[in-house]
Amino acid sequence: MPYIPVTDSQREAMLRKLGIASSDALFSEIPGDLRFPELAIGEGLSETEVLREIASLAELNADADGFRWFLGGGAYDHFVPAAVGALSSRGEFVTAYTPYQPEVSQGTLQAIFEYQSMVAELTGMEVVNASHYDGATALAEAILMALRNTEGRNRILIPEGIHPEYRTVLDTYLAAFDVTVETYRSSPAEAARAVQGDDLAALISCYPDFFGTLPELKGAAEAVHEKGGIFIVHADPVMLGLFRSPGSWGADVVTAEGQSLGNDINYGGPFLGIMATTNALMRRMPGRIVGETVDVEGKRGFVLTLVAREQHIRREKAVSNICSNQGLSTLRACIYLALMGKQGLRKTAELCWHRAHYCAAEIAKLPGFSVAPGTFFKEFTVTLPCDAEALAEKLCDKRIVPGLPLSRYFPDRKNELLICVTEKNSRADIDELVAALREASR
Amino acid sequence: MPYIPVTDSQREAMLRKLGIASSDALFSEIPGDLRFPELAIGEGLSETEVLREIASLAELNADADGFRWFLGGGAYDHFVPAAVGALSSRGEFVTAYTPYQPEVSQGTLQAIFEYQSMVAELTGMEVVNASHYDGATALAEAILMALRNTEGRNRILIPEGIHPEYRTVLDTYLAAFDVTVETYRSSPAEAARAVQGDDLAALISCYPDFFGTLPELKGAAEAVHEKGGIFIVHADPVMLGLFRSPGSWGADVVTAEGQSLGNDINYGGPFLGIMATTNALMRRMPGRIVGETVDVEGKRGFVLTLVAREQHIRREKAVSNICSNQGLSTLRACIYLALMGKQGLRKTAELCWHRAHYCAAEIAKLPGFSVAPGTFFKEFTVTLPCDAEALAEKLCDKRIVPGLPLSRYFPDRKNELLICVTEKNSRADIDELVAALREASR
Amino acid sequence: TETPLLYEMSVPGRTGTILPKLDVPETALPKDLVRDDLGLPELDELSVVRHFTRLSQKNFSVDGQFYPLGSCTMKYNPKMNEDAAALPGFRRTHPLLPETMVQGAAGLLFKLQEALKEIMGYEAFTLQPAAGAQGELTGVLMIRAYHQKKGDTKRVRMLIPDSAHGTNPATCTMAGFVAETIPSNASGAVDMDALKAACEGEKAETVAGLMITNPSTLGLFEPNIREIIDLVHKAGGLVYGDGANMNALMGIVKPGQLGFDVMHLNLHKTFSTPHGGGGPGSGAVGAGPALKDFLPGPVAQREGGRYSFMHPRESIGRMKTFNGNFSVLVKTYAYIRTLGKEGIRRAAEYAVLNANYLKELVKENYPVAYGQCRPCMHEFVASPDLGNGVNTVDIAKRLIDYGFHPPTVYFPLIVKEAFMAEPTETETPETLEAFAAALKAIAEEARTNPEILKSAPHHTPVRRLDETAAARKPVLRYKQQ
Amino acid sequence: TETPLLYEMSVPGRTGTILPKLDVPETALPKDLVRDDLGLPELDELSVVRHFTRLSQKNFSVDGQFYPLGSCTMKYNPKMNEDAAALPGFRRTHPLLPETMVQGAAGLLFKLQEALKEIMGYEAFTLQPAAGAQGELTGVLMIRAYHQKKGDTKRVRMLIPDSAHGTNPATCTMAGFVAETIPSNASGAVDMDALKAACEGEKAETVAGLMITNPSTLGLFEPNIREIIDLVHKAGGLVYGDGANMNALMGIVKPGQLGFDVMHLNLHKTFSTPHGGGGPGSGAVGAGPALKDFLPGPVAQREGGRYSFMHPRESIGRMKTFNGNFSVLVKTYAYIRTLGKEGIRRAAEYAVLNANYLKELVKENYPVAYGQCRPCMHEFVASPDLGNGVNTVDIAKRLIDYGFHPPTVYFPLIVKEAFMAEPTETETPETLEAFAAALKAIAEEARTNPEILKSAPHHTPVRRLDETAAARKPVLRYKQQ
Repeated sequence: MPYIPVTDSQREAMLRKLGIASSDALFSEIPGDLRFPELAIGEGLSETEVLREIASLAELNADADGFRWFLGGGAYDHFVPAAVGALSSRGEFVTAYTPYQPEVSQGTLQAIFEYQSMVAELTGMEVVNASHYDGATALAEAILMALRNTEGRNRILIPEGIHPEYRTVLDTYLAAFDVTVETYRSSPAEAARAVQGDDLAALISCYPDFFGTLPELKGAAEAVHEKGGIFIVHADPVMLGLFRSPGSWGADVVTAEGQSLGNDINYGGPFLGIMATTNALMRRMPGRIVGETVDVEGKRGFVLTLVAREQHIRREKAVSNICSNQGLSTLRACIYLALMGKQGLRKTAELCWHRAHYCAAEIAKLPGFSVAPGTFFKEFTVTLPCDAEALAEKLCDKRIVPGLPLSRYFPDRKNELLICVTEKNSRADIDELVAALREASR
Repeated sequence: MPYIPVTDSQREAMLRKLGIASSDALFSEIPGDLRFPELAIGEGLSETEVLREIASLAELNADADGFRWFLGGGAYDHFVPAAVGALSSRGEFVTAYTPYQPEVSQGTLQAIFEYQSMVAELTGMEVVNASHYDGATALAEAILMALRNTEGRNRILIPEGIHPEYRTVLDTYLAAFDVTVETYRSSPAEAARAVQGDDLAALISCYPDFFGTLPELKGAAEAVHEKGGIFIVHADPVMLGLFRSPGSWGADVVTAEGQSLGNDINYGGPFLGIMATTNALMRRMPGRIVGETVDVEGKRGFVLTLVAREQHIRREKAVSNICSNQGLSTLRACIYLALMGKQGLRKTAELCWHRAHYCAAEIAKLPGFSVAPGTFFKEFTVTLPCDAEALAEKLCDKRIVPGLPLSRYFPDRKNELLICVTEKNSRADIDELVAALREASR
Repeated sequence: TETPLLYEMSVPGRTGTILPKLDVPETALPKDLVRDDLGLPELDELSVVRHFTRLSQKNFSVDGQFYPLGSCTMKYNPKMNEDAAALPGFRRTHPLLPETMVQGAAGLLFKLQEALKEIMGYEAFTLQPAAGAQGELTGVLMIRAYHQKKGDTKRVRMLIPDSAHGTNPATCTMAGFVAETIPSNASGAVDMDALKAACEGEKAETVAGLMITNPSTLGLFEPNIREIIDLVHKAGGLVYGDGANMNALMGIVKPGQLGFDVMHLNLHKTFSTPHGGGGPGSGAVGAGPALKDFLPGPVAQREGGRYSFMHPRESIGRMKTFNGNFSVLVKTYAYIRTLGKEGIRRAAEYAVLNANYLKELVKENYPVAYGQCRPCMHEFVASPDLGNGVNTVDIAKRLIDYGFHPPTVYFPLIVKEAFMAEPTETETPETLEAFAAALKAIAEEARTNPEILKSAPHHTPVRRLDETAAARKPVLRYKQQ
Repeated sequence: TETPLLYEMSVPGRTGTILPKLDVPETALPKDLVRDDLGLPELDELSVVRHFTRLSQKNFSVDGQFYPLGSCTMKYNPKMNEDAAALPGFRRTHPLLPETMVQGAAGLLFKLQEALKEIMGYEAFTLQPAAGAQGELTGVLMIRAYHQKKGDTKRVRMLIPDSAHGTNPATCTMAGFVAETIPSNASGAVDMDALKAACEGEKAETVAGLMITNPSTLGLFEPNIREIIDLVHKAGGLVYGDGANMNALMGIVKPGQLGFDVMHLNLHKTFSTPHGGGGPGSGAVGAGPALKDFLPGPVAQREGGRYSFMHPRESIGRMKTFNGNFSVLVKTYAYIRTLGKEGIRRAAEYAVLNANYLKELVKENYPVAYGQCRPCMHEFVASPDLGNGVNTVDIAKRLIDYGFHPPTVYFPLIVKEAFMAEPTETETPETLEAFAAALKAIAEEARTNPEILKSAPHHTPVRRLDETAAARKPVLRYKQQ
């Protein structure tokens, strides 16, 4: 029997020790009419057969290695150094659990502490937790945190350009709360200033937004704080290798989708929800946190800390119900940031910037094509002279995934394509894309 | 600079410490006219670029996952449990070296000791070394061992059905020795009995031979020993899960190609040369050997032993110049045998046997096809009603690799195909092969 | 020995990656947006490899040690499943591709939904929730939406037995309900009188539902489960099942048939995907007739041989972006295909057998607090009192010296000095016996040398750590001096 | 703690694999051929995983420790190269497929041959030899074939400096030559008078050739190398270069241009493929005009954009089956592409810089025996005398307590208490300094507490092992009682 080491004779000996004739006796309390149902899920298969079946499914999917790839939209094909996979796949990391026993979990604990340290630098914040499920849930929890911190205030301002799936997640998370969620189109500062009354709980800014556009953050924090709200910035962590940190813009809470930091796209998950905040809000923050301490001999060590916020102590009064973290995704991000370092992440961001802008400039030269205005980092919206979905399909046949047709989320925006260029797209790739766009749009 | 951690300022400090202005000074003894040549090998590339280039090469190759696969001929597609790769790829195994310092190499040493133990059982022999480069070089070294052990005797009998590449390797290895290599077609016992004179050094038997055929081993050892020679059996190690061990047939030395035991085909290498022998010949055996001992506290531990045979002690009097082993391939075989165990290896061999015989029986029913007579295990020779190479080409286009056209080695055997069936070929695969053979031969 | 922090090894000018050269014309950077304060460490690749190799060796893990952490189901994580999830067609494919380009991924999700429906007895499943706690939130939000849809807004009371995981009340709060604790009786089961009092008469109309774990966190099957569910249903409430302990029951009974309206699974526990030091997991949720239309989307479906995604009619929305923790789901699917119908049942059977065997081996010194005469399910909760001031924490720390990961301790809260051991079906009797022998030796040490327990562990990279100081003056990141 | 042997954990009836069911009609087995004595152990998958995980943790390795094993070039093995070699198109392809189906593999071999030819200054390369020792045998068999072809059968003397690796004389014997030792002079170089005596006059016509390592095993560049080669050539012999130490010279000088007729490379050393606990490596061999036609086949070639294989005209045959240790060759190719022309040179440069720096740091207590005033190449050989009866073995064992793998000891034989350290270019100055500090502390311990050195190591899974007993009464396998 797969993965069961108890042999038949051992089983007999165990049953004798327990004084029962059959293991069925262990289940006597289960309603007899429902006990031991037949399961219509087929017989067990061998390793070869299972892997062959699953490999045949995997082959039906397009993967980034087989295409010139310009698809982003919240899940990005950044370079993942091979060492990330080699190290994060070590059994001691993969098959451990939450570090409840710190003496035998220093590997996991120190890695999280280092992750917290590096992400604090990256975001320009003081405190980082050990991660959320993904960027969207991190942002949702940041809003809940703001609501807790600004008791009685219930207005949330969200930019119009937020990722549509994020918006749905926020609505789901906020369903049980008495809040007013408003969308704004202006700059964050103007939106905050326009708030009437004293009910602003939080204003969110996306840095950049779903369409790739960067907001004007100058004055935003001041304006939000003036209205008594919390300023939440959701950022692209790779961009922060080059662009000013949300902390430097006065953010109270920073969230981010950390998939880009050393994690594969994985058809959408697991991802990595980054959350960082200020010392002032530290004890309001949900999620696991690792702290430094010393052992009985005075040796440095790491432990889960500030657990008084958490559900296993506070139960219904906990700041959140979250009780795990994306441990392996966090570890991958940690290894990634360690390998990249100061120079590498900057260079990565520079490559994204220059290549994306080269690509946009070349596309803008094509007859009938126009690039959306505004500052962008690696992703930008293009209006085509034709239907984006149809064009994308044509290009996919030529092994180019040209981007995301906006009609995926906005049925009326048929001629728009969201194009993402990363450090993995060479000039030759870009030139191929541009040529293919030209040809397909004729 | 890739993989060089010395920064420019550290380099300066180091040069200062050495009292030199430039590292060029370290190379002053090298003839100036030849120093620092320009290398026409191109600029260094990034990780992304290199992997992309190499992946594009890999994609030009056919691999066993994409085909119904019946190709063997000395390199076999047996099932490799995923745990073999997961464990053998651990950095502590991969990036260690020869266990010269046993106190910090017990992982490698114990694994080799366990390999020796299991291979001893598998082959039915007493002593196993820590491996040779591949089956062919193991066999070559076994012959050299026989020559050393039977000083003055110089006749080597080799079966006609030996793998053609093995034959070439033997000839290369024996080039410098005064030996007579003879080929025999009869049973090994008859061949030994037919030897005139007292110069027989060794008789080799292949169990099975290149064409898949099993020899009659009854009486062989006795006949060889009667003539004063050493009886060497080269065996298929997977077959030994089911078939009598060479030891039980009286072999003095057993060699085998261990690739089938948990190692990938790897386009032909690395493979694993297995060698086992009797206690009597132990100190004549080349190669690394691990032995059990105790430490100063009486605790069990493992060390490289019997080193007095080896080149770093004996220099020109060593039994061989071999000074490494196929460490990782050995480890993979060790993990494979541990996972398979007594039941698994037997079941694997049974699957090979039954499926191969089913396949042969079905092919024998095809008009114009005939299967070579004789007992076989997993590989058998088929005579086709058409050119084998042309037929194989047709089937490859249908994603079936039907086997090895014998013309690869024997230009005049144009209509013969060597077909290999393993536990990885399902009945459906076999039925597909048979149907395709029928159709293609029409 | 201490492993320095990455920052402590950093040397200006180093980098651990090799990036491409810039091959396009430069575009001017917006100067006012560019930072010059990126305080990341600077290391070479080998130093990073060595660092994390060494860190890894400081962990206990299932691959290295027996890890009987109660309620966590630390069973063996098959290596073949890792290979399956690492296939480029899964690892490198994108959730926003057109459905025609991801038929394999969508198909796998569909097949997995079908298998889980069958195993659990539900009409529909979502694979989206990323963890057990998120699965709980999903289930409870669905209950909320159900009552909302009926205009039944008075139903704000969520009943929760006192043995529940802390996530249950916390989730309840996040979903806008008020948690109301139902006590356990002397045998560790739900106190039926208390439950009746909470569900009947006037109180009935404010009952939103019940969150219950079965087997309970005491490792006991809830003997009155059908009655309990009936009571809640009669009050107009719905029952959420916390599936954390399904490793005792898969293939043994279908929770949907027992009457649970909605239930989450911890795929990383029951279906053997690795825990990853805390995640990622997956908290797939199944629902019966009352709630299936409320599941978050997207849900995979098959129409005429093609796979696509749909959003249920009354969907609560979505719990996260895209399609759940997909690579965890691939591992789950591989596991189910490998075990098959017989294997699924056997896994539960042997998990329960192993737990009962271990419970029997240690009962002299480590008696269970509740249900002494009943079989336990996949785990048991002992309440040891070894004397000489030895606490459960001391036993736990001393087990480390013997080479074992300690069980879960001090949970559930209703058991004094709780010691909750879950051996799982993937461990050998020899391992259980060695563990029991260590526990016996520890009981002996408690008599003869309690100090060795109080000061344990002795051979770990660090010894007992000052958790109070850590919380009082939090140091949560490295700071350059 | 001791890790039991697999056999000691075996329980009848267990298996660690899940195999397919038989799906074809059975064929009767030949009863007299079937065995019933297969004595393999019986274990479940988790037990096997745990066993090898634990064993691995008992190893020092480059990924875990500084490993300055002289002459072994234990440099960092880039992880990306492992990914390259693991691609299914390489790992799962077969050497007997038609060339049209393996153009990628053949192309890679061709490109690698070209790169190595360029780096080494040769006209042709074979990638077939599986290890350095096999590369040596290849080269010496080629020399043999060369003389044979010319009918020059009297040439049986192979000259070998006394500092050579033991493989050189052993190889010489395997190729049917008689090894003749050439002594070193006081500065560690080849004694030119002795060489002349061996090559000139009557003796000239029996000279088959010279096997020489440069830099020598003393870590010194052979200052008279051109003169040496000339002497041998003038005698009618050929010169074989042992390329074990090419990490000092790649990109610095091309051995082919120095006049070596044939040379092997240890790709697992110089080109950074991992050593795997002893292998597999690769001993690729390059040849100049005299010997290129004698290389073993097959050699990859390009004709009109297609890749194929050929056997050189005077080929000695083949050294092993198929095409060499292909997956090692993939890693080598990835390494060369990553470094490029500048990187190749820099690697050698920094390897030499690091070695000189370390030599300088430790010279007080660990002076080199030869060439004190000359720069060393990629390694140096010290001859420590710390007093109080402390031997090099004690220093080595004590280094383990400090967390370092010891250097190579007691080789070369011509240096008393030899201590041969090769730091490689992939280590940081901080690591070298920490290593030097440990050596300094050890020198101090030798004065104050020699016993701690004699009894080292102290914190390893096992302590000093009785190697004499192991060899006297060999226990080479587990035997069931």
